Amino acid sequence: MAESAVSASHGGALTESLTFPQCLLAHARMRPEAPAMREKYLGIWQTTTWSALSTMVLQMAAGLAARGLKRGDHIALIGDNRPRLYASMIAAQCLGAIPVPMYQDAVAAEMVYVFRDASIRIAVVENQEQTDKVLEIREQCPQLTDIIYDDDRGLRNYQQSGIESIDALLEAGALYEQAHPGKVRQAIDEGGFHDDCAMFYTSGTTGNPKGVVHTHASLILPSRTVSQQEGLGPQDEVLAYLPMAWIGQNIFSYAQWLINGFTINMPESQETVMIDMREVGPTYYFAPPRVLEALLTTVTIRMEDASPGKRSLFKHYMALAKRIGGRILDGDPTVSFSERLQYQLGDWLIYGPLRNALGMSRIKLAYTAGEAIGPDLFSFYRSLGINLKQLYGSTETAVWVCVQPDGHVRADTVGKPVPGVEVRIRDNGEIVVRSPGLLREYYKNPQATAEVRDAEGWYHTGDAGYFDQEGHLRIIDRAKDVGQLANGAMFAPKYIENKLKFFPFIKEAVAFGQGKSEVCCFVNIDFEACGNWAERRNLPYAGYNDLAAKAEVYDLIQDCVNQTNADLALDPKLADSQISRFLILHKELDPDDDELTRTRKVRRGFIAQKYEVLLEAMFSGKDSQYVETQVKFEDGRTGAVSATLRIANAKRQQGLAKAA
Amino acid sequence: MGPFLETLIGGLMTGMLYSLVALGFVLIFKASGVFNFAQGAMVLFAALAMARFAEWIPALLGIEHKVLVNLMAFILAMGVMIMLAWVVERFVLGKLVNQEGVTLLMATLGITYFMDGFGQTVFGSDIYKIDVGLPKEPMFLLEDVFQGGILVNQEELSAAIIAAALVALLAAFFQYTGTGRALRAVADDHQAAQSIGIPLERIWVIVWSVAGFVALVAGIIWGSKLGVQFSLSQVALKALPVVILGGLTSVPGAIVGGLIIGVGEKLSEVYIGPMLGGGIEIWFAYALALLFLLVRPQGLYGEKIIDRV
Amino acid sequence: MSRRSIGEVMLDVKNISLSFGGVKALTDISFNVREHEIRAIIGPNGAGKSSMLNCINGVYTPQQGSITFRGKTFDHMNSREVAEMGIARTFQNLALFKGMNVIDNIMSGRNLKMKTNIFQQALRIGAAEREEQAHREVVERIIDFLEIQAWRKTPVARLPYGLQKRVDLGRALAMEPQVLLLDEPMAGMNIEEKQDMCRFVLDVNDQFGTTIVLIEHDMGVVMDISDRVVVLDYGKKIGDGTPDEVRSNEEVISAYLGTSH
Amino acid sequence: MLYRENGQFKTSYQADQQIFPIAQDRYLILALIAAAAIVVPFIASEYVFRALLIPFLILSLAALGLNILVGYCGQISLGTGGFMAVGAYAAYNLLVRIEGMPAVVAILLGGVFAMAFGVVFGIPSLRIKGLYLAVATLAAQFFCDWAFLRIKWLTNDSASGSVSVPELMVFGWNVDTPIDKYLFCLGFVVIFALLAKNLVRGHTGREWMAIRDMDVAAAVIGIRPVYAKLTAFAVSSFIVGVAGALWGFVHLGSWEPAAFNITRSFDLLFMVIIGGLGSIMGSFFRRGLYCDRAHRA
Repeated sequence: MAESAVSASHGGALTESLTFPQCLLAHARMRPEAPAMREKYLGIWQTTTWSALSTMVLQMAAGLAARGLKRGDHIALIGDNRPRLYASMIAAQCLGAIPVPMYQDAVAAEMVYVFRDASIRIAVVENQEQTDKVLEIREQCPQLTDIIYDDDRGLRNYQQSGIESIDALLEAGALYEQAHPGKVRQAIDEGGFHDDCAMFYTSGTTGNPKGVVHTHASLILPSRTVSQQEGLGPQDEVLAYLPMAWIGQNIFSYAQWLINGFTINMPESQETVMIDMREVGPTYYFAPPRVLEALLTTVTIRMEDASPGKRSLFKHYMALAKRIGGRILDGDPTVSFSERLQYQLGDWLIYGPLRNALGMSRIKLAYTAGEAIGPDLFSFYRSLGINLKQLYGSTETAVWVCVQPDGHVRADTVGKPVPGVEVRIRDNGEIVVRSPGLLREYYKNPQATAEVRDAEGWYHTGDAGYFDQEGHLRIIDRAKDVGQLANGAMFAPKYIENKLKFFPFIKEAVAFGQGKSEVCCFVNIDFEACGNWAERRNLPYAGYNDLAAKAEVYDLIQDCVNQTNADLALDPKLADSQISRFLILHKELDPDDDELTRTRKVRRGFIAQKYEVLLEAMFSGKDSQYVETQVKFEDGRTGAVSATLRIANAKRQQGLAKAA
Repeated sequence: MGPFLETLIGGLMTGMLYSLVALGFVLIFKASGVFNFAQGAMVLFAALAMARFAEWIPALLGIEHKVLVNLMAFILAMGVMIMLAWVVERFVLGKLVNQEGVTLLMATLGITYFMDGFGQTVFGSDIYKIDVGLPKEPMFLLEDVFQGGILVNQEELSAAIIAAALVALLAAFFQYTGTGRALRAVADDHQAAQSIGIPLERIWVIVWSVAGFVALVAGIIWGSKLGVQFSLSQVALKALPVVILGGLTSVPGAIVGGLIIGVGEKLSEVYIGPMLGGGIEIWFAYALALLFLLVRPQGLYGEKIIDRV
Repeated sequence: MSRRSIGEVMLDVKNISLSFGGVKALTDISFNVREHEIRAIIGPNGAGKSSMLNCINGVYTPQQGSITFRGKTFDHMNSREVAEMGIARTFQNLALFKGMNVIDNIMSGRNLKMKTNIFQQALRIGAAEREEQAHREVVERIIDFLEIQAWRKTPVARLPYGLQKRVDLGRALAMEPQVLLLDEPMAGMNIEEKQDMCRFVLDVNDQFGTTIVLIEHDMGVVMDISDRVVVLDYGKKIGDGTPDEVRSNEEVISAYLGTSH
Repeated sequence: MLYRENGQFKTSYQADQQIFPIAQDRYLILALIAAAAIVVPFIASEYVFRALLIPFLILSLAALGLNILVGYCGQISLGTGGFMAVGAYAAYNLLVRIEGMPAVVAILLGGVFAMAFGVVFGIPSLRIKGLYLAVATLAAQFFCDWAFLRIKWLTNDSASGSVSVPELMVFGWNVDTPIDKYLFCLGFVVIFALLAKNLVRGHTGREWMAIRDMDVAAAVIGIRPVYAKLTAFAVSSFIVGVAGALWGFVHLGSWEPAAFNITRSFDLLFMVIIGGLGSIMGSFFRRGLYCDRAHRA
């Protein structure tokens, strides 16, 4: 009985130590006709079964072999989530080659480094756009022999050598298979659980990106543990919509996919993600806070346009949900029956339709991570009855370090260590991790590897944090960023920035104060939110920098800053690092200008030198400053924007520590 | 020969009345793009008002002088029609500016139902008489040309003359007065007219009042002929083919169309009717108009339609 | 990127004159279109460009002149025949079917190719259903090609102008035309939209070898993408040739300096 | 309210193109029909059937027919009453003149006659547009009023065109009680609604809408206005004719031309336009019975 129960919960999920290709074959054997992936193409969800997938993969692997791909070679994957790109990833692993997924929005110049560093042999790309980029850098990358594209639109007339479509590759594969029957299978069997299986480049906040090498084991083991803990299984549906180059995407819709044998669904295009999400209704979902933010914004905007009746109904029930929704989800017994009744009613009237509109009706488990998430934002989703949880991890740890256990979910912690993962806090407050999921090494960079992993195999996350009384881990900031003010008081810029970013009107914030007597910060307003705010007050504005310069907006932001200071004042450690002055930047911080990483983390150092004039002005107490900056446009051209920025003062609270 | 001329003249005379009603349509359509189905109801309504006032005034004020009574009744009735025009503009058309033709048409249908109901509740639904002293006894023309001469109904004749006069008046009003010019401006392009400061609302009230006036006169004439009763509202339906025949937007079209239909109807009734068991004039007018439209889809004087793409 | 090879003359317009009640719209216009080429008709607004297209696909009937398509000569065209011969077109001021969504608009372009009778459709079993599905797939390929997947079920009236233009193009493409007449495909668009539209036009011409006749009133975009250009002004032809020839043509220059745009 | 599209993804065009792609809608409409067929007969009183439900059903059938013409093909018609009359009288004649003519067949053939009549009076629509057409269609109305009053042959020589039908036998089922009549009409409405819906979502329907929305563009993509408009008139007046026959046979039993006079035409046009403008009644029709364009969006 117990056994049958288990197999019912996650029957078909694999527990043996298999490599990814072996997992694929296992699923194809056990459940050949079950759907492995769906792609919305030509208006309907085209399904690929496990058996079909494995056939494709084997043939593709043969094709790659025919193109001379050998064990240990590196192969680049560039493009959106597409079935045949996923297939090519497994195919490469069949041969023991190492796939290196890359961000499709990276410009050619950024790619060169990775191509050279990883000495890429073959690039499998999505479409013409990517092909053109790779062609651009080809002569700089001597090892690159083949470019293989999925969608042939506009590529038919490309004469250059070494370019072919995946279809051509598959044909080549068929021939190769005839010539060397069983070669691929053999390669798969030879593949070892602890062999390297993938490489992810971390967009390091400073210096060149580093290639993080993971083995089948390191990607599979922790993912499997969590899958079992969370009861994931073949019945689950996942929407694969985040960049393949990001480790999270690889864990949630590749590693766990091949472990549990659930179905991954690929959206039609970037614009249709919302629509497709609504159709698919995933049961297991990951979204970084910024995506959840965007969703919430669309909802609130839509509600503002709704009829007064609707709006008040919405307000009423959202208030109710805020009060008890989260507690009901946590199984809190103290919620009264009548409250539950009201909540049920609300579920019919508001929450249900809302979940449907968000495409979250069927969600059993949802994670968010990457950056700290705003408490309001977080509780909004939980109050709707969506089991959204936080987790903590990084590329180097194959994500899984801490996960919030069901029933113990807090907005300001990242939960408890995953079984099999050891977490310690060093005296300087840095978090160190020992886990089967740790990276094997930084590619061709032993020194960097040594820096992050000490003799006993502890990985130094570089994050500062502490365990609270319930044993939940709290993250403060990057350890190295946790600095000191002139008076020696603790200064955690990221922590402050996040607090600021929790306000809907603030998109980005950068705090400075290391070694200074006070804290100052740059602010990027959220154009959409502030824009709406302005329109509701019918306050005319020409564009971003015009809006950003408005006195009203400054006041608006000032309130936010003052509130943040109030919060900080409550925490004796941080009371001193309240913000004394701030300014609103005239341009949005942008990855294309290297001010943000591709994952939209602020590059504080870079920004500090780029806007040196502004910093000096702020700390020297000026109340305005002229600045001129270079910007890069979408089409690659560069231009200059200039403005005279106002610098405003913020209200500092009397810290409790001092009061006491 | 005699009977033919008789029918012809008869036809021309009824035709004149059609023209009158048709003019009501054209005015409103030109000015507000509304195809006013309520025109017939307006005729009935006006006639009812006229008839009843003519009864009430003596009863209430004890005035007996017939001309005076009719005059007062006429003025009162006209007042009612103006009120009506204002109400229509205020509560119906004002709300439906720039709607599709069909919607507006439906709106006027609504107005029709309203006026039929309202009119009959206020003024009663029996058959009433209107006597404005139109000469009743027949007269004979050209007795020396054919023996027996041509019998002409004096009532119809005078009616026709009044109608003709009125038509001429309106045509002139439309062509030469400032309001008329404003009307045409509005007809050509609402926005433009508005932008040069022509007050749409006022224009519409005026137009509907004029239409009301036309309806009143028509109502009196038909009423004193057939008696004021529900069937009066059917008059409008007879004027419809006139309008499309003449072209929805053309004043001369309405006039000529009216005459054509009037004559065609009478002649057909006399010469074709018997073969088909009579009573054909209710649809013959339409058939006539339809055939004509097949040749000239935009009607006699309507503007030619060119598809721009 | 290698462009397809230009072939024989397929469409030949001879001495077309058209007037509306005395107003001359076109006077003795002649030009020809070669297979697979991109042929532009440019001219200031009101130069009679749209009227020219309207003559070609039978919306207007010219008073004089003849049009020869693939060896068949007509003194006036019949819209239906034109469509059957494989000449499709888009419209300057969007002529989409406002009451329908994107799919249905493009589907309507498949009309000529749909054969089931009214009774089969009423029952919607067998043939009718299969037909609908088959054509739906074609339509979806077009939607994919024009990158409007996100709006496939939106009523076209709710789409922004730029997208409506794409749907209009889609409807024309659905006819699998040999010649595609584009009436100011880039009018009223911002730069990105124009670039997109150019890309689509080139891709159509490139992938399906469709011959393209397009009208524009501003020279800029057109000159880059078209093989040969006809210039009209006040219903008269004032220039014809490659973009460079036309650019250096005195009359054209004066005509353009004369008009502001 | 309990609307949940999440997880209802379509893996085939057939599934995507069905009338109600969302399961909840499907169940709802089926439930409605079931309720109408099973529950209503038990709760409604005889009076309700006679005075409300039966006329309601028949008129909505007529409205459905008219909507094809007005709503989908954009041709205004004020002759609906006339078309109904043709349907009714044709069916009547077939029934009384032809020995052993089954009622249902008579009713349907009545529709066929109305169709022919409709096509003839639709011909002007090829030249005439909009309001001109609206008025032109009145010709049909008045012609009918006159014909059934004056041409004795059409009414089997009955005085002033008033006729009555013997009780209604449908393949052995004697449709005489109000419930029978109600179910009989319901059957017609449901079936015709389905067929009509299929038509308007097929390419004929698209032709009609194309003509309605932008006739020049329609012509340019090879749609023949003649064909589109006349098919619209044909289908529309067929349904209207059937409705007319039902009105006479089932609702009235015995009637005279006045039963189909111009007011009927106006009322029906009202129903359709109001429906178009989205009143409760109208929207119910549009959602439940007509093809709801908004729904496809």
